[in-house]
Amino acid sequence: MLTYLRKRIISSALPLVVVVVGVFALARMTGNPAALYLPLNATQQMRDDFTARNGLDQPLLVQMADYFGGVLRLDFGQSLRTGQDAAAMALRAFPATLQLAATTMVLAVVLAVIVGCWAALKPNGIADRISSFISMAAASIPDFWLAIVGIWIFAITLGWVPTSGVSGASAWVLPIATLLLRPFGVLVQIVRGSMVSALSEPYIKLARSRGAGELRVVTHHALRNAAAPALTVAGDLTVGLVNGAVVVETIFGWPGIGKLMIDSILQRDFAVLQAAVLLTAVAIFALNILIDMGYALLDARVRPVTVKA
Amino acid sequence: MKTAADPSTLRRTRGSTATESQAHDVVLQVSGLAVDIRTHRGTVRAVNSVGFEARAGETLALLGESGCGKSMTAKALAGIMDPVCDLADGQIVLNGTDLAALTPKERLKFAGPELGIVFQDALTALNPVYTVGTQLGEAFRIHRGLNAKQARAEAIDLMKRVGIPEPESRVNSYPHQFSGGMRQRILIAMAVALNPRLLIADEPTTALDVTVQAQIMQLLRKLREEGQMAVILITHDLAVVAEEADSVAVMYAGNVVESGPVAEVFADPRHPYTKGLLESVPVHLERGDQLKSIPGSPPELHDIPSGCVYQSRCPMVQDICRAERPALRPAGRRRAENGAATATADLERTTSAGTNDGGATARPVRTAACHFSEEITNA
Amino acid sequence: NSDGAGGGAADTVRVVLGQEPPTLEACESNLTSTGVVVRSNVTEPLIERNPQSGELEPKLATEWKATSDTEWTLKLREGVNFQDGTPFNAEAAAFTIDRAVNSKLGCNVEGYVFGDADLDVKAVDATTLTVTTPEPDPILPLRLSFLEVVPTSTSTTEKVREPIGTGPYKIDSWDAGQKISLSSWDGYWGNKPAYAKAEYQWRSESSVRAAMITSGEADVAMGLSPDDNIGDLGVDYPNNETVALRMDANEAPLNDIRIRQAVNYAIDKEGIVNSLYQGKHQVAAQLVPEGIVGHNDELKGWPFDLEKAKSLVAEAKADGVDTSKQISLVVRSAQFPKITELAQVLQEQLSQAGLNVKLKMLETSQHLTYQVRPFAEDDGAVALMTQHGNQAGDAAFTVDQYMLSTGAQSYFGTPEFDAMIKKADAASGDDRQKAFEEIFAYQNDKVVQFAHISHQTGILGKAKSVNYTPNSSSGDELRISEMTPAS
Amino acid sequence: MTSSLTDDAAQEGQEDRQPAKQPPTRNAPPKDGQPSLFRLLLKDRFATVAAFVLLLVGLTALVGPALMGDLATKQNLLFANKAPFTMAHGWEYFLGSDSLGRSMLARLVVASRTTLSVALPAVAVALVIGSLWGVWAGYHRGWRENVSMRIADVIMSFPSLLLAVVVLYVFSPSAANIVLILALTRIPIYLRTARAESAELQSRTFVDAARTFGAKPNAIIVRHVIPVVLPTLLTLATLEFCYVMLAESSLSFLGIGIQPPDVSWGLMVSQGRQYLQTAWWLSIFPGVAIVVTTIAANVLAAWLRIATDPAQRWRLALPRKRLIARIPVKEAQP
Amino acid sequence: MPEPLLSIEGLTKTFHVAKSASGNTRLKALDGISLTVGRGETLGLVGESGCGKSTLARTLMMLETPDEGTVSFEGTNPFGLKGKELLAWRRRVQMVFQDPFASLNARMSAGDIIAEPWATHRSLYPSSRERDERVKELLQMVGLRASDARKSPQEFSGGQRQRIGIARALALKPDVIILDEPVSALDLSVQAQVLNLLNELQKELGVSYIFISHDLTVVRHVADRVAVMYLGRIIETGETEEVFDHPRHPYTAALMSASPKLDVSGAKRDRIVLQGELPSPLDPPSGCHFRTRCWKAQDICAEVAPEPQVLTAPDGRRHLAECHFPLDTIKGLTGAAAAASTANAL
Ligand SMILES: Nc1ncnc2c1ncn2[C@@H]1O[C@H](COP(=O)(O)OP(=O)(O)OP(=O)(O)O)[C@@H](O)[C@H]1O
Ligand SMILES: Nc1ncnc2c1ncn2[C@@H]1O[C@H](COP(=O)(O)OP(=O)(O)OP(=O)(O)O)[C@@H](O)[C@H]1O
Ligand SMILES: [Mg+2]
Ligand SMILES: [Mg+2]
Repeated sequence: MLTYLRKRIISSALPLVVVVVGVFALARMTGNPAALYLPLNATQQMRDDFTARNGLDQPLLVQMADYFGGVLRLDFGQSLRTGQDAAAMALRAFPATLQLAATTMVLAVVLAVIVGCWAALKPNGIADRISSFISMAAASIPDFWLAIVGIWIFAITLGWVPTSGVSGASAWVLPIATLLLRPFGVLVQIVRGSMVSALSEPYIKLARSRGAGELRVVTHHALRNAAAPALTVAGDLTVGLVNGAVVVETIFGWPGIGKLMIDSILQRDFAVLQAAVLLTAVAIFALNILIDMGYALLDARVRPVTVKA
Repeated sequence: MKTAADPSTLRRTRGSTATESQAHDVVLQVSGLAVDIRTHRGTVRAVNSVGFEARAGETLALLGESGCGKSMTAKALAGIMDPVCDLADGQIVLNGTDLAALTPKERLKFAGPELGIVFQDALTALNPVYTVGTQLGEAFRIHRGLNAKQARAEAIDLMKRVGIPEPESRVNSYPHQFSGGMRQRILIAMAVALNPRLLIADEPTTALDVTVQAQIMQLLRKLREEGQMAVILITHDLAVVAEEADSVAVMYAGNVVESGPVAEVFADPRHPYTKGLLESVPVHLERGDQLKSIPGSPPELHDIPSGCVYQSRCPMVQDICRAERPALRPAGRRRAENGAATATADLERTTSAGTNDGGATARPVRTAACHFSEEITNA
Repeated sequence: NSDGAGGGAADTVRVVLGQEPPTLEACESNLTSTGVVVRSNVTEPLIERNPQSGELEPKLATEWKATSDTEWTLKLREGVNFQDGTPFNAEAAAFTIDRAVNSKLGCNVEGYVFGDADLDVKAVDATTLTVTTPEPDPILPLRLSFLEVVPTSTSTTEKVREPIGTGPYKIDSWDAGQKISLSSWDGYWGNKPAYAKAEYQWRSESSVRAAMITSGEADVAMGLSPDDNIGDLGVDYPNNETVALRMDANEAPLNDIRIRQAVNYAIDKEGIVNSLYQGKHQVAAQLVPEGIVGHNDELKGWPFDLEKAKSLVAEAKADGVDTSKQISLVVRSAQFPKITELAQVLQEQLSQAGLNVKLKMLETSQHLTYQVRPFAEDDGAVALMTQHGNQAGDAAFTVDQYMLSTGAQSYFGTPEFDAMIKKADAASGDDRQKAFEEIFAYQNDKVVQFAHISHQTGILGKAKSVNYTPNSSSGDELRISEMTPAS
Repeated sequence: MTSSLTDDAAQEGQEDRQPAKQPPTRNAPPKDGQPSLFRLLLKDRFATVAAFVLLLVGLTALVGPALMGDLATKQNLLFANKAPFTMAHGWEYFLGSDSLGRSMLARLVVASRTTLSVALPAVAVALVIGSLWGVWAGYHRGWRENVSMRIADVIMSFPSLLLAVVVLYVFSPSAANIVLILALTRIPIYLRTARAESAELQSRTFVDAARTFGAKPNAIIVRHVIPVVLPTLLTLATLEFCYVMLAESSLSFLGIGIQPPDVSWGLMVSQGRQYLQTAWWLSIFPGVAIVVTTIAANVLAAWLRIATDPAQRWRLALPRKRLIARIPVKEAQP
Repeated sequence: MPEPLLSIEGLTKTFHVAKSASGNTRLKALDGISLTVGRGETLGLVGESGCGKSTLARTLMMLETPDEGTVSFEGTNPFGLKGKELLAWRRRVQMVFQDPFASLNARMSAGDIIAEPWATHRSLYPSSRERDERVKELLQMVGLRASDARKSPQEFSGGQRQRIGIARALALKPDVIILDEPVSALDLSVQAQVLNLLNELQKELGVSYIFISHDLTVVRHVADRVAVMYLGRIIETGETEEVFDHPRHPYTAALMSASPKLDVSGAKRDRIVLQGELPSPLDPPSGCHFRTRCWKAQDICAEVAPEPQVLTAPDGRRHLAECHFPLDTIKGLTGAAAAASTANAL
């Protein structure tokens, strides 16, 4: 397992570098940030000073070499906007997103498993139709729209939860509900699909022939087999969440990495952007490795040390 | 239904031949079994008024070509049919209880302790994500309420019983870590875990090599003798039937076309289909000789002809075959009246010494569903 | 409805902003998002401009006068301490000016109010300060009102995220991404403010900010939109911002003044103000609203006259101007409420007049390349929507940038016009007022670089529990000390 | 290369988790005369409705804008935010008017074209590139596969917003560029699926058979791999179509999507959100349009997935009644 | 013996797989295989699952590249060929696959499947009319109707599908057809049909077959010569009758004995039931691979791998076997079985 992990980490390193190089180059294509940071009536002199101060006058390759040199010394540069250490800003924002994404995914998975199994028990039955309708609708509602409607109904009209912010457990309700919707909708369909096929596998018949009841068949025999496709999709959805929680973070004032990223993009705050992207990419690669280990946990067949049949 | 497998026929058979004390021999009595499948072209009958009985300590072979309804019959017996299949008719009397009349929930109580089933495909019938120990122990957990540790101990015992070496360490292995033969042993172990009265083995060796097949058959024989189980062996391998079974029911297109003691049926088939099958085996032939094969293929389920099911391939087909479906009637001579046949039967029954006590009278009559069964000549 | 998380204790006023301040550095407090927290709360300037009257008032300096053409002398307040306990004196004031204006720090305020000019600052004694400008500068005191005073212990090599000032509040904590807390400082030289604490949060959606007021999670919300439907919890205030189209007269067809006039005629300002902004804005006739030195009361907005616009276009066309050439209407997304709607209205109305207008919605950074020199190369005429807020109260801050032919945000001008502006800049008193009034009239008459649309009105959300009357500078300088609990 | 095998096995684990396609067994569904797709469609009421909805949306996008003329752009500031469901102001205002007094109905119709002309090409481009690439990588395996998967990883963990901003900055914000971005960022989805399927297919016997004739890899890919992979990918594309519509509206929310005066459903929702409390119809109607289209596409995709899978097709063909019964409960024998 | 058309010499194929329990990653699927096939001859290849039969077939079809050894087809080694020559070679050697369901693309019609080889070998039947004609001929040749060309594989039964597979193999008019378990997926009655067909085709076209099967009854019926494989090695070869009647290798004997016989005469049969499993090909036993299951094994079997030796039967017929202790032909089966039971009892 350890050698496998090591191998995975090494093989992830190159893509990581590619991601950062790509971000680096792309970011610089968006133009000189001087205008954003200097007063509108700034003189050319001031612009040049700014550009030189931030090393933006160097050729791209030199800038990149500088940057990677810094990265090796764990110096990710400073934010143009706040003057803070870019890595520190990214690290500070990251947990918020991670908590949000993790809670959301856990809930989405749990709910999707329940609903998906319920639907799969009787394919094409009433429950199946209802749940597939709900899940499809859930997966196709624009999230920002839902967020605002949610605030309107639950925070303003009903006053059950705060509109936004991060204080207190009740503040999590709306952001999570908003984020939850799509993963939930997608996962229900995946779980249902793989449960239906798992339930038609011969080993399910075998379990029934041993006298296993319906509940046992579902929870003990089918679910674990159906889990792998759901895991794959859940992984992709989590990546989507980490990468795309911007909307929710923006609306609910959640100080996460998504918001940080979009702010740094719009503010051409390159160092922060790079740090945030790097961090996210590392997290995504780690997640992929975790998911692979999840497969191995679920199913002995995919454990790295086995003879390929 | 006027087939010989009707309850009335059976009752008559038993009443005339068996005393009260011999009745316990019959573990399973199936009569008039019919299974419908709903397809997009309407409902088709995959199994049609099938009847047979299985006796303790004996092996009944269900023989037939692919798709003739063998597995469907087995699944109907075990109560694990696909959702599109319905049990349309019939009785499945296992030790005096008609399983067909029970609700699915009630049936669960029988699955395991009374009736075990070994599946056709050992590769997929084991749950790939659990250790074999867990799966072997499950029956004990469900029916005996054992805890995980006890169940594991039972699993190890079972693995010993079916001859898996080093059960203590292999109990924690996963199905994919076993060879096909071992997996089949595990499946068998699972089926016999609770010492059921009836064991259904659906093509337990089809996917296996001959050397392994021989091992598995040996094991089945051993278990049958130990537990005095009734075994229903499903196969399409004539040779396996000849070597392993006491009696045979030959199925064609969802119907039983001939049944009786193996030796009699094989030595003197009373149905052209059985005869055709026997002749397509390449033995006693010079290399390069033309094999006698049955032309054509079995009818589709949705257009099984109204007359004899075998009419389209039968060399002796007559108008009556197209008009009227022959019932399963007693055919051939009773063994007791035929010295040669008795001799073969005795020889053939190499293993089940105890079952023949009741004498030849306890055995079912030979039956065949052919209008011209008496006219079949066997060289 | 007080179950809002964050527990609105009675002695805390909770403010919700549109964005998190990037920093609280005092020398960047001309940035709206920084200033709104820092100015007059944490730090204070030497001189302060009264947003209502436009007059300069003493703050840390008690009096000031020009001691020569280029030199100003300021008398400083005594008995004032910084929040770290060190005394405020001329040295600190000089330090502040040096740090902001003469250092390599690259302070935003330097560029914003002082340009390239370095100031010569001298602490004559503990309470006297002289400032010498390279050129005569009649509005130096006004410029100084942008400098927030910090103690000499403040770093001169790095910007400071959490400054120490002399203000009524000191920074308690800054929970990055979440909130900033201020608490009132006992050692404040002036009156103790009513609220012991202030808490700032930020939400970028104006509807969410409004919702926070409605649900009681915040007491004051900045920058609401008329459609946030906040009812009587919304308080209007003139926010000094003026919206206008700036036209590039270097490119056809805008290079013909008739076309630029046609643009002015084609825009239905009344309609826009009344329909889009529910009558809260005012039709504009110049770049600065009332209350700014130089505002010309006489000027009336261009009448909406589509026929006239059409005929001007036709006329120009007849004279060989290629009126079918595309004009890019460059707009910054989300710059102010309903800007997209406004942009679409403008596009539609200009098209009605017979012009070929293409709407270009851009994000800030891209928009800036059109807004300030050096201008983006665009192969065509550009009409840029600009929102200008003159926070200084003097038209010079507007005119130098927007109307000088070399102005940072000006496409073009004429030599006479430039001369007029130069003259006005150097004037003071009533002359100054007159000179600028003329400039605004002249632009509408002869230059027509701008099509003015409206003077905006800001909406501030305010919970019932707070007494506060916003003024034109509230958007940049939200004085917590002016707020009192209503009970 | 030894090392990569383990890696492969793991990869395999990751991507090939779709329930393994069973080789058609001898119990395969009845042969001959598969009912035609259309008849199957009619049999499923939900799928029929879905197909109808999609057809309607498609038609609207195709001919609607022409029918609406300039209604969608004609402003009337004095007639802003009029409530829907009244014919009092004429049919064109049946769905109300927007904040500039334009007909909601007309705008919805016009927006449908933009929405589709972003979503469809984006999906199509990603589908074609991703699928061909994935099929190629999966067929050849080895380094081609590894490199491709790493590239997919890179794209997946790349902030698509940055890409959007860059493209919009370097080029101009236009529907075409949004298509480009959405297509680029969604390529890995197809790439992975196509790779997994193709890697599995290339070991199938009929592919081996083709090799024994000496057929070239590309010929085999075209003849044997693509036709088999296509239904799966098309189903995926249908789902992606929904995703892309949502992504487009999210871009609009962040101000980097479709730009006025163009109008898409996503943009309408995004801009209407400010009026939620004063004029709900501005965002609800386009939202409903998105949801309905998406659900219809989903339903149809689910149906298509089954209908094109020979091993599952029977499910559709079944008479619906009594599907629920697993083991019929028999009446007690008299 | 007819003149050899195809001869194989020392063919070795190693697969690299994930680690086994013992840390081995090299799986020797073929371990020095030598064989010859004569023109018009049928060579039967038998052995347990996993012993390398299919690998041999695939290697011969160049679907795998061997590590060592040579293949010679009328004197040329196909592994050196490129381009046109390779295509020409491919035309002459064809294969019928084990699974009639998996080897036909379900999305093509029977006609297209049969015509598929010509898409590569265009010169064979350049015009589409010729191709259509030829497809019909082939269909008829394998006992299907010309009108079946338009049907898709799902519409055929297993036996019919296998016929399509055979027709496809015949499409290029090959000299050798490798049949990898062509009938094991088929029902008895259908199996007979296919065997008859193969037989007729051979008579008619004079092709050679390499017939892979684990059904000894079938092999006995079709093969002129048989080769018995065990863990990647050929352990016994010879003429069919000779090998079947006088197996010399204990494994062959066990195999013969284990296969069930349809014998209703009731003669009681002693059977050798081998104990233990086929060892993993990743970790084959040292010396003689079969020794772990062999009742005759002695110490030397673990140390030295037996060389093939020529054994002569009393009637003068000879065949090759790889065993240190070849069975005595005179004792025959019964003796072997008796020995086996004693061994098992120990
Ligand atoms: N779920 C199902 N849906 C539709 N038809 C089915 C289903 N299961 C089985 N059948 C059909 O029922 C018939 C009987 O099938 P069954 O599995 O009993 O055959 P079998 O005799 O066991 O064949 P084999 O030897 O191939 O196992 C076949 O024609 C098969 O196609
Ligand atoms: N591509 C491969 N990679 C790794 N191992 C392989 C590969 N192909 C075959 N093997 C291994 O080589 C050995 C021989 O396999 P082969 O398929 O030739 O056996 P076989 O005799 O044809 O068996 P069967 O009767 O089951 O078809 C087996 O152990 C198999 O696992
Ligand atoms: Mg079966
Ligand atoms: Mg094989």
